[in-house]
Amino acid sequence: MWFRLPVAAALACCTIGTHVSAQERGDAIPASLTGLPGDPARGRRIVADRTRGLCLLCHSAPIPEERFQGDLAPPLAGAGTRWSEGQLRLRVVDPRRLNPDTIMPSYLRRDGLTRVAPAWRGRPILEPQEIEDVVAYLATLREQP
Amino acid sequence: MRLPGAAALTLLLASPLGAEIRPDERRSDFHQMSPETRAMQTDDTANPGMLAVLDGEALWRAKAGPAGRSCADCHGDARITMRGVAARYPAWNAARGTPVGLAGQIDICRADRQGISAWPAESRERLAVTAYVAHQSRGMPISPPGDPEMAAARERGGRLFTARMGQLDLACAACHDDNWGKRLGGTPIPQAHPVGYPIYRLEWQAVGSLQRRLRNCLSGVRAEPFPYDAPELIELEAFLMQRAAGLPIETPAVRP
Amino acid sequence: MARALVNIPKTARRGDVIEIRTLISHEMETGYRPGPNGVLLPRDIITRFTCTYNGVEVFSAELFPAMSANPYLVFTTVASESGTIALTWTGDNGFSQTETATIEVA
Amino acid sequence: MLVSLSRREVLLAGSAASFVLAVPALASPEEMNEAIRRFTSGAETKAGRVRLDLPPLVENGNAAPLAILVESPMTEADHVRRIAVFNERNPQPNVITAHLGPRSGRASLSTRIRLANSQRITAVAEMSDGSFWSGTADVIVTLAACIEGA
Repeated sequence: MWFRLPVAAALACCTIGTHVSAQERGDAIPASLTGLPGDPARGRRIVADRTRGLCLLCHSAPIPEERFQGDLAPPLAGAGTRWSEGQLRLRVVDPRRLNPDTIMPSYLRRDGLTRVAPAWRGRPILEPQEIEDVVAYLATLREQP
Repeated sequence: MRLPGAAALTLLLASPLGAEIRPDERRSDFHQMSPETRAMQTDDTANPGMLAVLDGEALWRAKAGPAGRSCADCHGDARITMRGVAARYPAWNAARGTPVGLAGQIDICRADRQGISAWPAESRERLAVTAYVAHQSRGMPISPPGDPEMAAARERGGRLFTARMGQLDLACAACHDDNWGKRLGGTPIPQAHPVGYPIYRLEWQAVGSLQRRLRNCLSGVRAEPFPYDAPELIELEAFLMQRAAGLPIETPAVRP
Repeated sequence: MARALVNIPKTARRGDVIEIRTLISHEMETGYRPGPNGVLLPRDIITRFTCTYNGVEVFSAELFPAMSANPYLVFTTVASESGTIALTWTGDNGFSQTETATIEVA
Repeated sequence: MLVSLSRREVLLAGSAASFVLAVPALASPEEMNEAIRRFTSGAETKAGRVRLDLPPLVENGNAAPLAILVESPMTEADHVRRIAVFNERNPQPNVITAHLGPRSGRASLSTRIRLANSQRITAVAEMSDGSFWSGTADVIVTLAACIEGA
């Protein structure tokens, strides 16, 4: 099975009270998860925060005030020129849809996981609007590393 | 690694799960540390783990329990009788029908020979005696025992090592087999060979066990850690010791 | 009693500058760190260290919370005569420990 | 932010050490200078004669190795009386104050210190003639990726 986690299934269980109308097309989720646009400034803060977005543990990003960025995964600089918002959204929501072996987790998945600690059980890594903020920020990264 | 923009599908996605570490590439995490931290380990007069070893030496000789018997009363001079022992643990305990770690064996000795209860996990005393015994194997290669029962335990441990766990859905192998040497945040990812336990970890500001470290990692991926002395932790240890076979024991190692 | 690791040469020539290395087990609780319940743990540190050589103080130090756990101190003194070198650590909550070593000076 | 992270939940990543997470207010360079002025009783401090060795990059702020060597003949007539170490980003600016004399033979001291963050460390030596000399070292504390959660 190539898709262990179909996008529709991943999104079907999103936060109660959050309107999710995500539809995958090709390698993208074109529409906002919440129907609202993301805020790139908030997204930058989430990406920079090692306890929230966690992004800098594996990736580097053009956030010079944060020293000690990871190099397990490709730099985020230039992400906005390489992908559309929809493509970025899919890569945050369900990266294994594109590469089943990637170490990057789904940021929206909240079930079907193993031994999740009680404090995190039933919660996604980021809430849908936070993902929108991160996607909006990544889309602004036009400079290549 | 920098990928060209054209490799659209793989960009943003890290490299796929790879294979085990090649035998000729296996090495202790000691070599990834700064010269200062390495010096802290190699100079016994500067290594804070030696305080635990000294504590353990005193406990080895201390008479305890209704029979007033010490470890030394049965085992004699640990420098001789305990040499190489830590390099062979975890080992199969036929009487109990289970694999037992070094600290678990000390618990068994206390119960069967001294008639007293086990020290709690991560207690100063249990870590100290374990460190003292393990220290007697310093410099000796890790040599896991060949019992078929241990092979089964190691296999279960190996499956845990490659199983994705926690909210971050990561397997131990994703970092320590496939991405060692790269940087997670600012920290180089080690190959994770348990060569120096109990270790003095600067983050803990204290000596701790491999089980404490494994529980840290599980918390790190936001998984529920296995309880101390759970069979899963012993099996993981047995797997890791096999994976590190041949590397010399460093106890008490110092790690950041 | 806290475990201490002391390294002093057993012999020296008169006038040699000898190195004294000390390590003592102590948590050095800073007083700035919350416990599991969120309340700050009270400060519990070694505040003072002294070294006497045949009863005469040759080195001392005041220690603050910024000293690492299990304090490590290396300093020097001149081997002046045979005798006893005594190291004393004192601190919060009545902490007090002395270790002694003899030195043969020729 | 939807759920505030407790210390328990700050599992992957974080600051250099529990030391820093715990600290509500850190010292400032001004407080450090004030502490140095208290040590010197306001006397002028000249740069030099004090060599302060700290690795430029520290793997964990809980134990940074520090070594000091002050240029001095350490005789009755000319010696170092005190050496004090100060920081600008820990909760309080003092680290250690050592008392030496001609019987020290050499004005040297090695220890391990806590660093709540990347910062500049200053060592000040008081000479027997009443003059004060100082040396500094800048140190970067690596952010630990995996810190203990519970």
